[in-house]
Amino acid sequence: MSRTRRRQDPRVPAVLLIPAALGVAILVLPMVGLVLRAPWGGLPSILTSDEVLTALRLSLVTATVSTGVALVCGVPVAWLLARTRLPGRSVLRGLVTVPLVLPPVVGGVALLMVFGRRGLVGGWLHDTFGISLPFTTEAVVLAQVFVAMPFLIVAVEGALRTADRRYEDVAATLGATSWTTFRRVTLPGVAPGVLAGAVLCWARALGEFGATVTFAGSFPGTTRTLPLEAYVAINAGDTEVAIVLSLLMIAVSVTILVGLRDRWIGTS
Amino acid sequence: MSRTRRRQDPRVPAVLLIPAALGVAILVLPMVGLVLRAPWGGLPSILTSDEVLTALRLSLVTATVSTGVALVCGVPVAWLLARTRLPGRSVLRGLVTVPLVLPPVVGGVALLMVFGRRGLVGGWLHDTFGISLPFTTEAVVLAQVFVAMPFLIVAVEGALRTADRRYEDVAATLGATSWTTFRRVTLPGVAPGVLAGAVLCWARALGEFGATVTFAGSFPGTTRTLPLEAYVAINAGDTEVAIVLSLLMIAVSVTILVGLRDRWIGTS
Amino acid sequence: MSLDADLALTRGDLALRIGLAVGPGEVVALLGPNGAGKSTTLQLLAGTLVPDGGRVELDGVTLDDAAAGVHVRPRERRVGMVVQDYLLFPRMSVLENVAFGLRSRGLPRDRARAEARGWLARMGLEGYERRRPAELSGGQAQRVALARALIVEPRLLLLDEPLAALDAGTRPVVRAELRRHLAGYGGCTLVVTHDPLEAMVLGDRVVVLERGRVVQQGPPAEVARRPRTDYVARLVGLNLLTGTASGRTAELPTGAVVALAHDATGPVHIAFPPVAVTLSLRRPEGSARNAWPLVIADLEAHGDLVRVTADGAVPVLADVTPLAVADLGLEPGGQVWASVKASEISVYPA
Amino acid sequence: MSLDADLALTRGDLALRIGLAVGPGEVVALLGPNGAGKSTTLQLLAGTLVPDGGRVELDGVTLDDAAAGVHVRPRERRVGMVVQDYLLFPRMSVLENVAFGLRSRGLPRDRARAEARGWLARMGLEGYERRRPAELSGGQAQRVALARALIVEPRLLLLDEPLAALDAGTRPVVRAELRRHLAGYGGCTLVVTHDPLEAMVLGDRVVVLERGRVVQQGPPAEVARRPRTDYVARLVGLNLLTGTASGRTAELPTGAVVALAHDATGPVHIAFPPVAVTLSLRRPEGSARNAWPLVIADLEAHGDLVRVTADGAVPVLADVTPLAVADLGLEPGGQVWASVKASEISVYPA
Amino acid sequence: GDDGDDAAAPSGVASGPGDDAPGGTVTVLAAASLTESFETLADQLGDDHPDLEIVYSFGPSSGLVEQLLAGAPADVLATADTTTMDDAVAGGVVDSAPEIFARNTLALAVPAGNPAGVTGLADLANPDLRIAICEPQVPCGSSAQRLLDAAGVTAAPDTLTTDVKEAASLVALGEADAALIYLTDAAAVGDAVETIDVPEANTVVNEYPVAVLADAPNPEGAQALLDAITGEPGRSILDAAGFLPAQ
Ligand SMILES: Nc1ncnc2c1ncn2[C@@H]1O[C@H](COP(=O)(O)OP(=O)(O)OP(=O)(O)O)[C@@H](O)[C@H]1O
Ligand SMILES: Nc1ncnc2c1ncn2[C@@H]1O[C@H](COP(=O)(O)OP(=O)(O)OP(=O)(O)O)[C@@H](O)[C@H]1O
Ligand SMILES: [Mg+2]
Ligand SMILES: [Mg+2]
Repeated sequence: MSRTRRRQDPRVPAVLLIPAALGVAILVLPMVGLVLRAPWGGLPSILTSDEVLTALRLSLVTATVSTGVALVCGVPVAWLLARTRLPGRSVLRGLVTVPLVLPPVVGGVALLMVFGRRGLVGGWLHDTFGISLPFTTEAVVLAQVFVAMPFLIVAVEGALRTADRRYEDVAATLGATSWTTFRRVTLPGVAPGVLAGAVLCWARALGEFGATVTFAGSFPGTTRTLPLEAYVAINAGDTEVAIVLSLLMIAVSVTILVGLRDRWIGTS
Repeated sequence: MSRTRRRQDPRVPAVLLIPAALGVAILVLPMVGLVLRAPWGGLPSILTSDEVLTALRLSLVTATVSTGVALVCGVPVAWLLARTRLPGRSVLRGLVTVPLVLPPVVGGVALLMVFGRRGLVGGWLHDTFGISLPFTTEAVVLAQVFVAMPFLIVAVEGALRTADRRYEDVAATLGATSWTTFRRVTLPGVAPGVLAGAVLCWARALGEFGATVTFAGSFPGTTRTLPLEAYVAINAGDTEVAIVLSLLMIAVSVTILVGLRDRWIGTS
Repeated sequence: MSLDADLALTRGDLALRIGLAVGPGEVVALLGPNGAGKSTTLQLLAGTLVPDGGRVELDGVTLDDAAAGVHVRPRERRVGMVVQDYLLFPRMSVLENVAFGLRSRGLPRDRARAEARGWLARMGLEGYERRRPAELSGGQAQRVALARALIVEPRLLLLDEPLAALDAGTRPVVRAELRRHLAGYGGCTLVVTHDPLEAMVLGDRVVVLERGRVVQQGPPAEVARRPRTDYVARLVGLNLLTGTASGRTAELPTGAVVALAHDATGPVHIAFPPVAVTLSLRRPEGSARNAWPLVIADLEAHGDLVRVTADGAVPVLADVTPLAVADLGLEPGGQVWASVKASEISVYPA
Repeated sequence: MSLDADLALTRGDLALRIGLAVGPGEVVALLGPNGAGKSTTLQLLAGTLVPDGGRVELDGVTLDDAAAGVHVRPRERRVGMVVQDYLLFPRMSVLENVAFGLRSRGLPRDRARAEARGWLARMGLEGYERRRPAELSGGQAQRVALARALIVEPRLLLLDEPLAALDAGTRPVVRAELRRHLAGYGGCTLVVTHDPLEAMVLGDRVVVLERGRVVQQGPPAEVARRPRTDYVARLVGLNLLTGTASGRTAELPTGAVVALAHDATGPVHIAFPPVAVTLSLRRPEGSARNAWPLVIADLEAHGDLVRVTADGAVPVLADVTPLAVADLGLEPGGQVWASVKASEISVYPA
Repeated sequence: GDDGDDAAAPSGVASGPGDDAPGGTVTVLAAASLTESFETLADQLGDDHPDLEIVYSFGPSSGLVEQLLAGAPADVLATADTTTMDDAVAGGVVDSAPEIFARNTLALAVPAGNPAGVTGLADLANPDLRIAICEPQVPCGSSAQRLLDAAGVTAAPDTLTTDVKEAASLVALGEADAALIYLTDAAAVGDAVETIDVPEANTVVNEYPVAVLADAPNPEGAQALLDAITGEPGRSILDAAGFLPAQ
């Protein structure tokens, strides 16, 4: 296949470059600080310890599962918000962003009050099926979904609003059900937005700490993800270990995100 | 002005409704839990106390300023990522999402190491201009920008990738500088994405806790925002107060977001 | 299958009020100036716009009834549509675009694709199956859009300038293909076009819209012979005047008088072709009983002739040879006499 | 100002290789079948595509030089462009769209708007200033796009089917406006069109592209009279055959022989209009020295005549009256003899 | 002093024009678990020293030390354990000897009504009960470990909380059947939890040190506050909150 060459614009407007440089500095400099502070000598032993590897595996698995759940549940919510006229839609839109403002620990308490053993839903689950969510890996996923799904929803809703709705009309005149239209026309049209949302969601889930620690607890192998491991280190006064763990999370997420996006979006 | 009526689609595909309902339940039920648990009797006195009002004002001001800073710095970064071919662009994109995965407390430590009085940049600022950032309201803003700007960047980049670039080509042939093109063609075209990003960013800044408490401390009036106030309440054994404060944050953010979006996006 | 529509919609400064009936198998060509409401009409019939008033019935089934609040959704209408800007699904291949409608109606993938392949071939697009819409030229995209709409054999086919972007070589081929398809097709068809030839070739009947109203309709030949508005007259290349006749003369609103070949009374339309107009520098003395002094507004070459636009009490278009232009020294602003034989003029009630 | 371009680009299965020179003030009409590369050529000249090879010089300034790696960015080219799908800025009003170019060149807002208002008026769009592009009909949008491109008085004006969506009434008006504008304009203009009349009216010269190459160019009348490809022949409504002449006859590749009125030798094009073709059921015995047995492929009414497409050793198009169709009982699949007088045939070297 | 401090520090400057009574602002970085007691203390101190304004910044002990190491302008540091205070000393931000002003002991907390019928430390070994214990690496966790060791119990925890407050919340919400938390936390949570007497509890104590900082902008005020913390009224306020007196 031949590629169409697009014009390459070497001169970038300075008015954009200056704030962009500032923005990048704000985001990247602190990381430089972490790197400088990291105890490079002790690195290998910390990174290869059993606890860290277990936590890493758990983090990757739960963040990925959470992103999957968020995609399945969140994209339809975004679609509802962008495309239908449910009464109270704008209030719903506001509610959906609530987990963003909720201090994570409060979020965890709120989850306990609903899904805990004595909670609204959890109590019923426990009495009827004997299922108890807190302190399980499922609880980690639930906490991550709670905290991270809003990112996905907001990003996808933004993309849906930017997309041209006339394509959906055309699909409808061709006899497509609203489900087919959604699946084959709407969704591919907002793929970059969904991808962006999924990235946000995954990263946020990977870094999730407050709600997890409160709702799911912190037990090695089942609920102790990397951020919890880092928090333990901080509380134990081991800032250096916390920094190493954070750098590990950063490395993992940057690697995966760079790899993924290059494959999905196309490099060059 | 007359409005063009669009078809109203009353039947929504069930395949979407079920996961959407699940998604909404996950996000909204915990809030219901909080509402049920809140000490409604003591509410007025808590909400009108000086500390709470001070913290509320501080929270609103800092979150808004942070969102402004993030817009000014973040939109150009998103543009760089989506529209140019900087070498190392995909690594930069990865780095930009780092604050998402970084446990906020570690983020605070990292900020201290760079902008603290003995930090890389902070030391220079202090020695040259006598400026010291940590523990000031500016530090709160910096911490919020660090934590919240990535949301804006990722959302805006997604929108830029969805947008049709041919409009920019047309603007260029009409003699527009890349700055004019950006300002008058690109930006209005991705307005919904920018708005979505700003909403995420503002909400995240409003709820920011970990990096703030570490980098800016928790001084009433200057750095103790609502989430910090909630933390203080939890530590004082006042979970109820913390819940009230969280509900206050929720109410504020839902009100503002619903109001804003209705004005910006247009209702119905 | 037949369509019976009575539509009312106010959109910006367009107040659309039209009644439209299309019989089974009938092809109606919808003509009209820009902004007349043609695309709006199609959108209303497709169901992507909701009328303010009136009703739409297809095949006895009510699709819209504003008073009763009935509005059948686009996908349940089985309506095929080609829109002015194609709207090919950007992330599907050409083949998938064409097969989309059949797949949506539940056909297995392979059969849908095979049929789509056939349609692409008929549109002269073999070998383009795997392209993305962004990789097509304008005319290619339009043909894909046409194939996508035709393949689903809808009950109502709505074509908005379906051939506008086709080249001179492809247009007759695709037009013939379209005509063949429409001839063996029992549904109702509405074709919007700006090309009078296309309207004549494809349409069993012509409906002319202006400012949201039907101003003329009938068989193509009838409409072409007896235009009732300036727009139609220009479309078919006739001069059109409106006046009040009594006996063998008609008076125009400007006071000018036109001699007629036959008796007529009351308000009339007066039509004559530009080639019937003779230009001269002095008042002509021949048998032409109509002669009016005019000022030349514009000259434009077309084909072997030059079209002269002249203004005065009786504004006319005249087609003359380049030789005549040179001989008479015609140029914008020049004075000239235009004469038309009464026998060249057709007169019919307004 | 003059344009001198030598372009090479491979894009999908299109291999574009064309040389193009446009003099100061000259208007070149670019014709060609769908997918010939017309829009691609304009995009290359506008700078939104980068050529693989060759160079572009405007007014002595090198805009592209593939060998030297030179590529001037679109905004520094001062090129005006109307694209096939308009691309009006969706969030600006019509007035802002038109004024955009002047504002970008630094004109104060009020002056830019005043001038934009004037252009909209000339395009027949007074009162539409505050509309959004989504609130325009197809033809209205196209006129806005045209005004947006013309207002900046670019050094090079690139118009891609600028009048395709206009109605029959507006098209001559806008075309005349465009012609007037181009006449008083020193820059170079390229107009892509599928309408032969438009090419004749607007173009000082016609360039025909096919499959990425220039296949014919020259003054409009010359191209119309002596088509060199099937596409051009169909465009101007002529039958075109290619053969080898020796003396008063020419032999076609199919073996058929055509009688000529004048001597000729070597490879020749043979052209004659469809109206010059007479159809009969038996071999004609009159003075027509060319008579070929054919099979009717298609009949299509246009205007007052019916166009008959007939296949055989010498495939021809014939225009006959509906009366003749009825008399001869013509229908697809029927056998028929076609005859053409040698004097109606023009022959020129291939 | 230093301009930077003025611009940056909410502590302001010492205002004392030669008075005996200390004045100005005293900035205190204190462990979060001291929130309630220290705020009460500030209120009471205001009566005796009207010129003295006390500003607290509460946070996790380790974070406070980080802040100091990064140059936070403060006068007093009070942490919840000696380890973090040692870090501050090692980092040079504290050059005086820290004083222990309070001690804390663990309590076996159960939800109000004790639904699981917990009777003593031995029940923590019951895998059927939902048990929350602090992570061994953090101060309350190492205390808990020592306590369990002393009692000869091998606990079967369901979660190892990183912060005592989490464990307290879990018990208060009834999600945990029993948890080892500090007495002060149990007291703070209030009616939602009950404590079960554990005889061995007094063998394991956790110490709270306080110190005036080396670069304190207001050393007199700092010393006044330190005196108040270590003496009266600090003693009675801390008592009320469940702290044990320093030895
Ligand atoms: N969304 C809208 N809001 C307001 N006015 C609109 C809107 N869409 C179209 N119009 C106006 O309605 C009128 C009819 O538009 P329509 O697209 O139906 O015209 P049309 O007959 O298809 O013209 P064309 O031949 O140019 O395609 C136009 O004047 C147009 O400006
Ligand atoms: N991005 C692309 N990738 C691959 N092939 C392309 C791409 N864009 C256009 N083409 C192909 O290049 C050829 C020329 O396209 P172009 O748009 O220049 O044609 P055109 O002469 O303008 O035709 P039309 O009259 O239909 O507008 C077509 O065959 C088209 O399919
Ligand atoms: Mg239209
Ligand atoms: Mg084209």
